Amino acid sequence: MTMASLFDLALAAAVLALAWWTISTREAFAAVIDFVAYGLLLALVWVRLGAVDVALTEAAIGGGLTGGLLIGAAARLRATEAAAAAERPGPAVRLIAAVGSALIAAGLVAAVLSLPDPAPTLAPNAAANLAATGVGNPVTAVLMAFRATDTVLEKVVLLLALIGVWSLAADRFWGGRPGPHHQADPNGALAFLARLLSPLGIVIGAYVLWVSADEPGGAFQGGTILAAMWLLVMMAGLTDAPPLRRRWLRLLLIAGPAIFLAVGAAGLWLAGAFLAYPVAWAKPLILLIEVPMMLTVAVTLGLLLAGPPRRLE
Amino acid sequence: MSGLIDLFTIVAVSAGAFFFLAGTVGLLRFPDALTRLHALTKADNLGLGLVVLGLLPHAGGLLAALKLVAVWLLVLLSGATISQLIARVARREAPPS
Amino acid sequence: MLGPAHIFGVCGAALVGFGLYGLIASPAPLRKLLAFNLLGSGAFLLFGVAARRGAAAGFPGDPIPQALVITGLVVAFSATGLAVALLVRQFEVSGASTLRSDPPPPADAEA
Amino acid sequence: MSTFLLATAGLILAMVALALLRILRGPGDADRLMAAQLLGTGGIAVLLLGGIGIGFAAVIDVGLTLALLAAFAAVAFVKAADASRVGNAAVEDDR
Repeated sequence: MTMASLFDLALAAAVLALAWWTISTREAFAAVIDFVAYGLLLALVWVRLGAVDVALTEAAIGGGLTGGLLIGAAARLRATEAAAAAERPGPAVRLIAAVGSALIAAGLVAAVLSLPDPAPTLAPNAAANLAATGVGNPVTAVLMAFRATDTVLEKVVLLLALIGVWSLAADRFWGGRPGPHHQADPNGALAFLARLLSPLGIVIGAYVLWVSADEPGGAFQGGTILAAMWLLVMMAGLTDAPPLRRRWLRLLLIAGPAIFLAVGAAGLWLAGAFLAYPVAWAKPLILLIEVPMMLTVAVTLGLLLAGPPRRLE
Repeated sequence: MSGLIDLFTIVAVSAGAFFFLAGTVGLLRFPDALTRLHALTKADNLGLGLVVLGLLPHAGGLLAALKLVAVWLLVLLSGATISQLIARVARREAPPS
Repeated sequence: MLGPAHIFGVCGAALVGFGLYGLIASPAPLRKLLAFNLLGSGAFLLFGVAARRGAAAGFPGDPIPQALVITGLVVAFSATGLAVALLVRQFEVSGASTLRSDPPPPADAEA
Repeated sequence: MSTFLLATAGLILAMVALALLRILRGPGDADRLMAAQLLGTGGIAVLLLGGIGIGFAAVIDVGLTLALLAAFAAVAFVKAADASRVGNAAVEDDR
């Protein structure tokens, strides 16, 4: 047994322990903190699996934004927890659930351990066609060129989720500002942090997009960082969430997918297929798509966390 | 020369691990929230700082080394501020008598 | 040979089991949501294991499943965001945070 | 060297996991927030040690991302802890 295997075993044990605590902790508030810790360790697992791009996404989503999203709900629902716990299913149901879940997990273990060797892989195909995309990071090439349809649709899903959230607003608040108005001491510690951290975060977010051509990174990961910085500034009370009826806001929300689709449609007559890029133009086109996409992702994620509009001006 | 660098890494990273140990022990053993917070900040500042210091020669280049230092500075900045916010929560939960 | 693909493959399968159990056994929708995310991340890990085993052509893993996982994470986050908004809205409208179809009138609710 | 870095990473991971017992014991929100904070820092240390230990210098970017997002999550936690105790989402930030 090598040190690497020992480390992997320890990591897997920690991940499983955190997952179990997330389920079994009595208070939702503590469960959410467990879940964020779990997301952090999962980023580490992805590094061990050689998927640094995924680790970056997991760090941004699992470690950060999901935590911010869930903790707000946990705090709001805190008073109802005792009543909810009383509705816990009886021991018989729980036993059946445990046995069924264990059986499914056992089946998956058996499937994982009996995977064919050598494993089927598309990596050689990706490597052979990487040069045509002009980027050096194969995951970026898959996301932006080989399977760009997935990425377009993913952004549309993000937008649909936001529309779904907005549609939960009370009628009279439609088009108003989301979330509470955070009031904080403009000279306090939180405002200090927000003032200092958010410019650094914007630089790092842009950097994460920029390196994605050849290193792990991407528009989504960069956009996540920008969204977190925006929300931080909002929580510090330095700025307020914009009213959702603003034109510029709506424009930003659709800019990313719209440009993506426009470039995709242009591919129909430039390169003969939807979302195909002429080889000489592949890299500039990918950049043209990714830069507005990062802004769109940042605004969409920020508003998704801010929630439905709940006040007028 | 590389032996010397490795020695430097081993000493610095071990010292960093020691501060994480100290932070954990303090978090588990100290009697009230504010003293536990005190123990935690040692792990934040010194533990990660020493680990980063020890990793600098292995980062593979000046840019990567600078980014490593940036990680530490970011954690220092946010850790210091957030500790203060946590202390405020602690005071609200158990006002000093 | 006990490589990361084996260890985290078993780990991912166990996470799916944990998530499934939590989804059934927790009464509060917020906890169900957490469990569902655990289940999803277990499934993503299984993808990651497939990617790792497909390491070839100088890449540490097959980039296609890795890209699929990134897309999956984004979609899972969108769904979580919508679910949280629904939960909070349900609480605002009914004052309850469970999915009982016959909510007791507020006066009879357990203290 | 790789063995040493991975071993230290495992050690820090074990200690930080131990600190998580704090989350379960509580008693107050402040303790839970502290454990989360230690986990953020320790997680970054483990990530850097483990990643550089196996020659993935790209984990430094993951470390940068984690540092920023952990700060965001910690602020969100503190705000939520305040809000749920006082029963008002927009709490005055008294000093």
